[in-house]
Amino acid sequence: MNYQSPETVDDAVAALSAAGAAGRVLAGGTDLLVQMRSGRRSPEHIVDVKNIPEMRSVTMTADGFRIGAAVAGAELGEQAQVIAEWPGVVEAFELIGSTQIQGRATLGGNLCNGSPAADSVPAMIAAGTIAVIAGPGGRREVPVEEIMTAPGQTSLGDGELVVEFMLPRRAPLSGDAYLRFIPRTEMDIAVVGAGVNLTVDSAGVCQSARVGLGAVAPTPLLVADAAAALVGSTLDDDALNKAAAAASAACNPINDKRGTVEYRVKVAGVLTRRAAKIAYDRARAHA
Amino acid sequence: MARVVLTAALANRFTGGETTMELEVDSVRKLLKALDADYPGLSEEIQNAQLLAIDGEIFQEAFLQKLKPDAEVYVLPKLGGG
Amino acid sequence: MSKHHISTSINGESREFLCETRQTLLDVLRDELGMIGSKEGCSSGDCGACSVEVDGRLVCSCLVLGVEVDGKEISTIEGMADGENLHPLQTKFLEHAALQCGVCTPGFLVAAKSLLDRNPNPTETEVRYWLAGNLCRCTGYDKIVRAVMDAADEMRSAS
Amino acid sequence: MDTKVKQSQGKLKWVGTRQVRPDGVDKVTGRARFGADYSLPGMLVGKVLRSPHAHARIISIDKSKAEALDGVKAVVSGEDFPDIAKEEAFIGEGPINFRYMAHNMMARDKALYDGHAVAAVAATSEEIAQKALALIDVQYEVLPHVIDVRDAMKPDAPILHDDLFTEGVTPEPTRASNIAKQVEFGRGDPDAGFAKADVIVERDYSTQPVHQAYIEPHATLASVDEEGKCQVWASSQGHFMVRAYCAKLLGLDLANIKVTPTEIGGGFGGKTLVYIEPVALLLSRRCSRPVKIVMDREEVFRSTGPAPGSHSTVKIGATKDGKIVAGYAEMRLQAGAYPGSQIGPAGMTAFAPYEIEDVKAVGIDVVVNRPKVAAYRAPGAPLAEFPVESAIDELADKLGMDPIEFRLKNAVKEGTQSCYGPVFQKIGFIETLEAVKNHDHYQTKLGPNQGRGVASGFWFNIGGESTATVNVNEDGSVVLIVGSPDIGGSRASLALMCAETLGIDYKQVRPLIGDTDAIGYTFLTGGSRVTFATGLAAIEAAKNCIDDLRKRAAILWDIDVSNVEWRDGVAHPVDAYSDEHEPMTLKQLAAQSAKTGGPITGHIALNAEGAGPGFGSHVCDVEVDPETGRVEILRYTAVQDAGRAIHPSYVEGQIQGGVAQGIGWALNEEYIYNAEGRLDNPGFLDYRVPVCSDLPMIDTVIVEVENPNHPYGVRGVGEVPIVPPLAAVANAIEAATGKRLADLPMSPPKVLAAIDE
Repeated sequence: MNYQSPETVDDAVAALSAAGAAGRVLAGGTDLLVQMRSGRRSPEHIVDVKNIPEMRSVTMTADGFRIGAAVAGAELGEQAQVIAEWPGVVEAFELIGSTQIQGRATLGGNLCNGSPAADSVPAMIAAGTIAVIAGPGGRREVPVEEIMTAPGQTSLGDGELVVEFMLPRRAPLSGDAYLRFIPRTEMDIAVVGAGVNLTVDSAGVCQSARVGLGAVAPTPLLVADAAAALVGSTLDDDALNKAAAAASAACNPINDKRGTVEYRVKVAGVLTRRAAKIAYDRARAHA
Repeated sequence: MARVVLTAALANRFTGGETTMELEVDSVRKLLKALDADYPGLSEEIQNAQLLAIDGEIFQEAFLQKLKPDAEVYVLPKLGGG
Repeated sequence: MSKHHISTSINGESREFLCETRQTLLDVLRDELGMIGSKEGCSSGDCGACSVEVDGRLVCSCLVLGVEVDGKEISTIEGMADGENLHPLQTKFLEHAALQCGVCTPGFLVAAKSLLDRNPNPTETEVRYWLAGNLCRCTGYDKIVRAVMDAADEMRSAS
Repeated sequence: MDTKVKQSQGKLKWVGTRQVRPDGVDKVTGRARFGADYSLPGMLVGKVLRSPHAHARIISIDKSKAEALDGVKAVVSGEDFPDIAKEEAFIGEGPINFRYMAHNMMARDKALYDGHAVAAVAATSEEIAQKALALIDVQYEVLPHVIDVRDAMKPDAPILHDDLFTEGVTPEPTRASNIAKQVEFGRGDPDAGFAKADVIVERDYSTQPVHQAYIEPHATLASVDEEGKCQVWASSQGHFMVRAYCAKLLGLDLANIKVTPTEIGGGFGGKTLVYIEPVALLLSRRCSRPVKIVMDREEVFRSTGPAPGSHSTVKIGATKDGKIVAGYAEMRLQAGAYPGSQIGPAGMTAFAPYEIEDVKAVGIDVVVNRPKVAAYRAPGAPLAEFPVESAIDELADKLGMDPIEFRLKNAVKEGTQSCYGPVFQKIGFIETLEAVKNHDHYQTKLGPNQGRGVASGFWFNIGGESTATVNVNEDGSVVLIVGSPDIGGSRASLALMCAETLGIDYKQVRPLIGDTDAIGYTFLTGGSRVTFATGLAAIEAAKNCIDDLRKRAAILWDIDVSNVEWRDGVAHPVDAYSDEHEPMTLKQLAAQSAKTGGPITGHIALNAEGAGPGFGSHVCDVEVDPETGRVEILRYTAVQDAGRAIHPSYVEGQIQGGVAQGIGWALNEEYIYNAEGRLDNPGFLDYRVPVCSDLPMIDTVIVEVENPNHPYGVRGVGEVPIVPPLAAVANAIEAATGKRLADLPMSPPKVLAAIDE
C-alpha cells in the first residue's frame, strides 16, 4: 500500500488518475481507516489531501464562502462568520462523531464516503451548496445533491476529487437549520436528518425554501414538495404539517439496524417541521 | 430432626419428586451420607453443583457445618456472580 | 515493502520511527515506540481510549496513519504530568475515584485536558458532550465529570 | 494463639475514608499494564479464524496453505485440542460443562454461531497472521439456524445438539431438543394464592442479550518452553480460574502452568471464562515461542459474553389492601450455543424482595445460535426482576397505592421466608425503601411528558476461597499479597481494612496481587465477593501478623505473650508490666525482627461464608419526546445497603456504574442479527452503550445495615445496582406516557410505536 501526500490539487489529481480504481483519497480518515480495517475497502494507493493548502482553508469574499473539502469539523467550528451566516451547515458538520472525530472528519469526506446518513449533506443541500470538483479534465462545479449516486458511490470520475464547497453570503431575512435523530445523544449515525434553509419577507411570509433529508433513501434528498409547502406561509401549523407530510412522503428508506421504515418516515416529518421552525426563527432574526 | 428441602428439579432427578425430608442428623457430613443411602448420586450432585442454606445462611461450602436439632436446610444451585 | 521514515515530536521530544502505510498512529505508539499508555478499545474511533493530540487537535490515534504525522507535534498521556508533578486533572481523577478499572482513563485525561486548554470554565453539559467520544463502562461517568469540573475550578483559581 | 486485639470501639481510622487508591498513579499516567500491554522477546501474533455462519457442519479444514506461508509458525484447529468428556464442574462463574467449554473455545464438528472460533494461527506479524487466516480452507455445510428463544423451543426448530435432552422435566424426553433444562423454585400453592387475590396482573416480557462491554478487549500472552512449562499473562477476573481451565482444556498438569494477572480493563462477569488463553498456549507449545492474542472489538461482540436474553410470563396477585398473595413467573432464557444460562439465580431472585406465601418461578434454559452467555453483574437477576418490578408497579397503580408503600407492605425483612426457601437473616431492604421515600428526589414535581419510576433489586452476594499474606518489611511498612484481581479499586479497600486491623497508616500498606505461584488459591473476582471474602482474608492475615508481633514484643520484654496487647498499631505490656516496658510500635518491632526470629508475617487461607444479601431501591425521572419516542434520563437516585462502605467513593462508583449499565440495558443496548444469523452490530457504533452526554449525575445513598458475619459489616455491592434500573426506567416511561413497555430495549421506535398505539 502506497501513501502519497501531494501539496497541490494538480498533483493530487495526477496521483489519483495514475492509481485508477486502486486509489483512494485520504482526508480525515475517519471512515476510510475503519473501512480498511474491516476489509470493506482495500486501496493500494492512498492520496492524503490534507497538505494541500487550498483544500484546508476557508475564505470569505463579498460573493460567498469557499470551504476547503479537507477542512476538519473542529476547524470550521472556529470560523465565526461561517457560523453566523450558516449555522445549520456548521451544526450539521459538528454533529458528526465525537470531539475526536471532529478533529479529523472533513466535509469532503462526509460527502464522498457516500453514506445516505451523512449529517452534513442534507444541510449542504438545503443551503444550495456547490461542490468544486477537480479532475484530469479540469474543474467543474456541481450542486451537492448531484454527487452521491448510491450508497458508497458518487458521480466523481476517475482521478476526480472534491476541492472545496461554495456557499453564498447569507441573504437578509434568511436562515438555516439542521436536526438529526439518533437514539443516544452522541456517537450514533443519523436515523433521520433534516436540513432546512429558507427566506422570509418582512411580514414573515416564507418566500423560498429548500429542504434536504438524510438517511431516508439511498442518497440524501432535496425535497421540493416539502419546501413548496412552506413557501407562502408564515410556517403556521397547517403549513408545517403539510411540509412534514411531504417530507415523509418523499422517504424511501430501508429497515436496518438503525431504524425501521415506519419510524424513519414518521420522524422525517417531525424533524422537518422542527428544523423549519428553527430556520424560520433565525431568518426573522436576521434582518 | 433436620428438615431438608430440595428444588423440584433435583427432586425429579433423584427422589422421585419428593422435595422435603426429615433426617435425624447433626451435621452436614451426616446429612450427605444419609441422603446418599436413600438416593444414590444425590450427595455427589449436592457437593458438585449445589449449595446449602442452613437456617437462612447460605453456605457455598457447607461440608464442615454442624446442624441444630431443628435445622432447616435448603438445597439450591450454587451461585457465582458477575 | 519499504517503510516510511517519519520524524515527529512526541510530548516535546523529537522522535523518529519507521512504519508501514497500514500502521496507525496507535500501532506506532504502542508497538514501535513502546508507549502503551494509549489503549486500543475498538479501532474504529468509537471509544476514545486511544485519544492523543496531533498539532493541538484531539483525535483518536487509531484513526490516524503513522505516515500522516511527519513533522507534527503529538501529545500523549505519557507527557501529561510535569516531571514529578501530576497534572491537576490526574490528581482530581485520583481524589474523586474517577476510575475503576482504569483502561479508559488515559483517553479521558487527554480529552479532558484538551477541553480545559480551550475552555477553562466548562459547564457540566459542555464536559459531557466534549467527553461523549470516550466510553467508560465502570463509573457511569459521574465521578469523571465531577473530577474534570473540580480540576477546572482548581486550575482557574491557581491562574 | 488467641488474638488479643483491641480496636478503638466504634471509631475507625481508615475504614470508611476516601483514600487515593494504591495503583492510582500508574493508572493516570499510562504506566499500568493491561492484557495487551505485555510483550516478550520473539513474541508471535496469534489470530483466530471465526465462523461466518450461524450454524454449519464443518466438513473439513485444510491448513496446508496457511502453514506454507512464510512467517507462519503454527496453525491449529479443533482436532489439535484434546477431546473432553462431558463433565459438570463449578470452578468459575457458575456451573460449567467442560466439553461445552472446550467446544466453545474451538469448534469441533459444528460451528454454532457467527463468530465461533474454528482455527487459529501464530505468525511473525499481524499482517502475516491475517493473510494466513484467509488461507485456511474451511468447508462448511450450512445448516438452518435459530436465533430467537421462542423459535428455538418449537418442535420443528433446527436442533443445535443431537445429544441434548431436557433435564428437570418428567417424563424424561426421548427426543433431543434445544431446551436444555428446567428448574423451579417457590413455595406454597400459587393457584390457591391467586384465588385469594382481588387484583391480578399478568403480562409477557422480553429482554435482549446485552454485552458486558468492558473497554479492554480480551488479551493474553502465553509462553511454553521446551520443557513444557507454561506461563500465561491474562486479563481476567481470576488467574486461578485461567490456570484451572487451561489445564483442563489442554490436558496439562496444573503444576506446569503459572498465570500472572495483568491489570484488567473491566470484566463485569464477562472475564470469568477463557476464550483465547488455551489457544495461545497451544500455539506457543507448537512453536516454543511466546504468542500474544488480542481480540478486536468485533471479536469481543461476536464471540464473548453476553448476558442471556429472555422471554418471560409473569403474574402477580394482591388483595385490595395491598398484600401480595401469589406470584408466578416462567422465564425462558437464551443460553447461546451451549447450555448454561443463569436459570437458577433468575428463578431465585425473581420474587426475592417480597414476602409471598404462594409463589413459583420457573426457569428454562434454551440453546440458540448465538455466542454462549457469560455472567454479567448479578447474573440472571436483572432479567428476572425486571418483569416482577414492572408488575409490582402495575399492581400498585391498580390498587391506587404509592409504589414505595406497596413495596414496604410486602418487603422481606429479617425472619421472612424468602420465595426461594431460606429465611432471611439481617438485611436492609426496608431501609433502602424508607430512604427513597424520604429523599427529596421523591418529592419533586415533574413537568409535561415527564414521569417517575421506582424499582428495587436483590442479589445474594457470595463469599468463597481467598488467601492473603501480610509481610512486614524491616522499615515497618507492610506488603499485603492477595489472589484477587482488582477490577474496581479493591486494592484500596483491602489495604484500608489491613491498615485498620494492624493499626498503621494506610500508606504503609502496599497491596499486591500475587500470581498463581506466589499466593494460595483464590476464587475469582465476581459475585461481589472481594471486599467481603478477600477482605476477610486480609483482616485475618493481619490478625495473624499481630499475633506474630505480640510474640516478638514478648520475646524482647521476656514476658509471656499473653501479657502483650496490640492497640492501634502498638504493642503494649499489660498493666502488670507497664512500668517495666515501653510500648513498641510495629516499626520498632520490625527493626528488631532479625533477633526475635526473622521476618514478621501473617498468613491465612479461608473459605468465607456468611456473605450478606444486598438490596437496592432506585428512583428515576425521565422525559419522553412524544414525537420521536426518545427517552431522556433527567434524574436518578440509587439507594443501596452496603453493610459498611469500606471506601465510600468506590462503593458509590459501583452503584453508579451498575446504574449506567442498567440504563443501557433498558434503553438502547441490543444485538441485531440479520436473516443469515450474522451479528449486524458488532461494534460500539451500533451497540449503543450509554455515553457521557446520555446520563445525568447519578445520586447515591449508602445505607449501612451491617453484615453480622464480617468484622466491619461488609456486604458485597457490585451486583445489586444493575438490577433495579430496567424496571425503574420502564415504570418512569409508563408514568410519563401511560404506556407500559414490556420489551427491552425501550428504544425510540418501540416507545413511539407504543405512544402511537
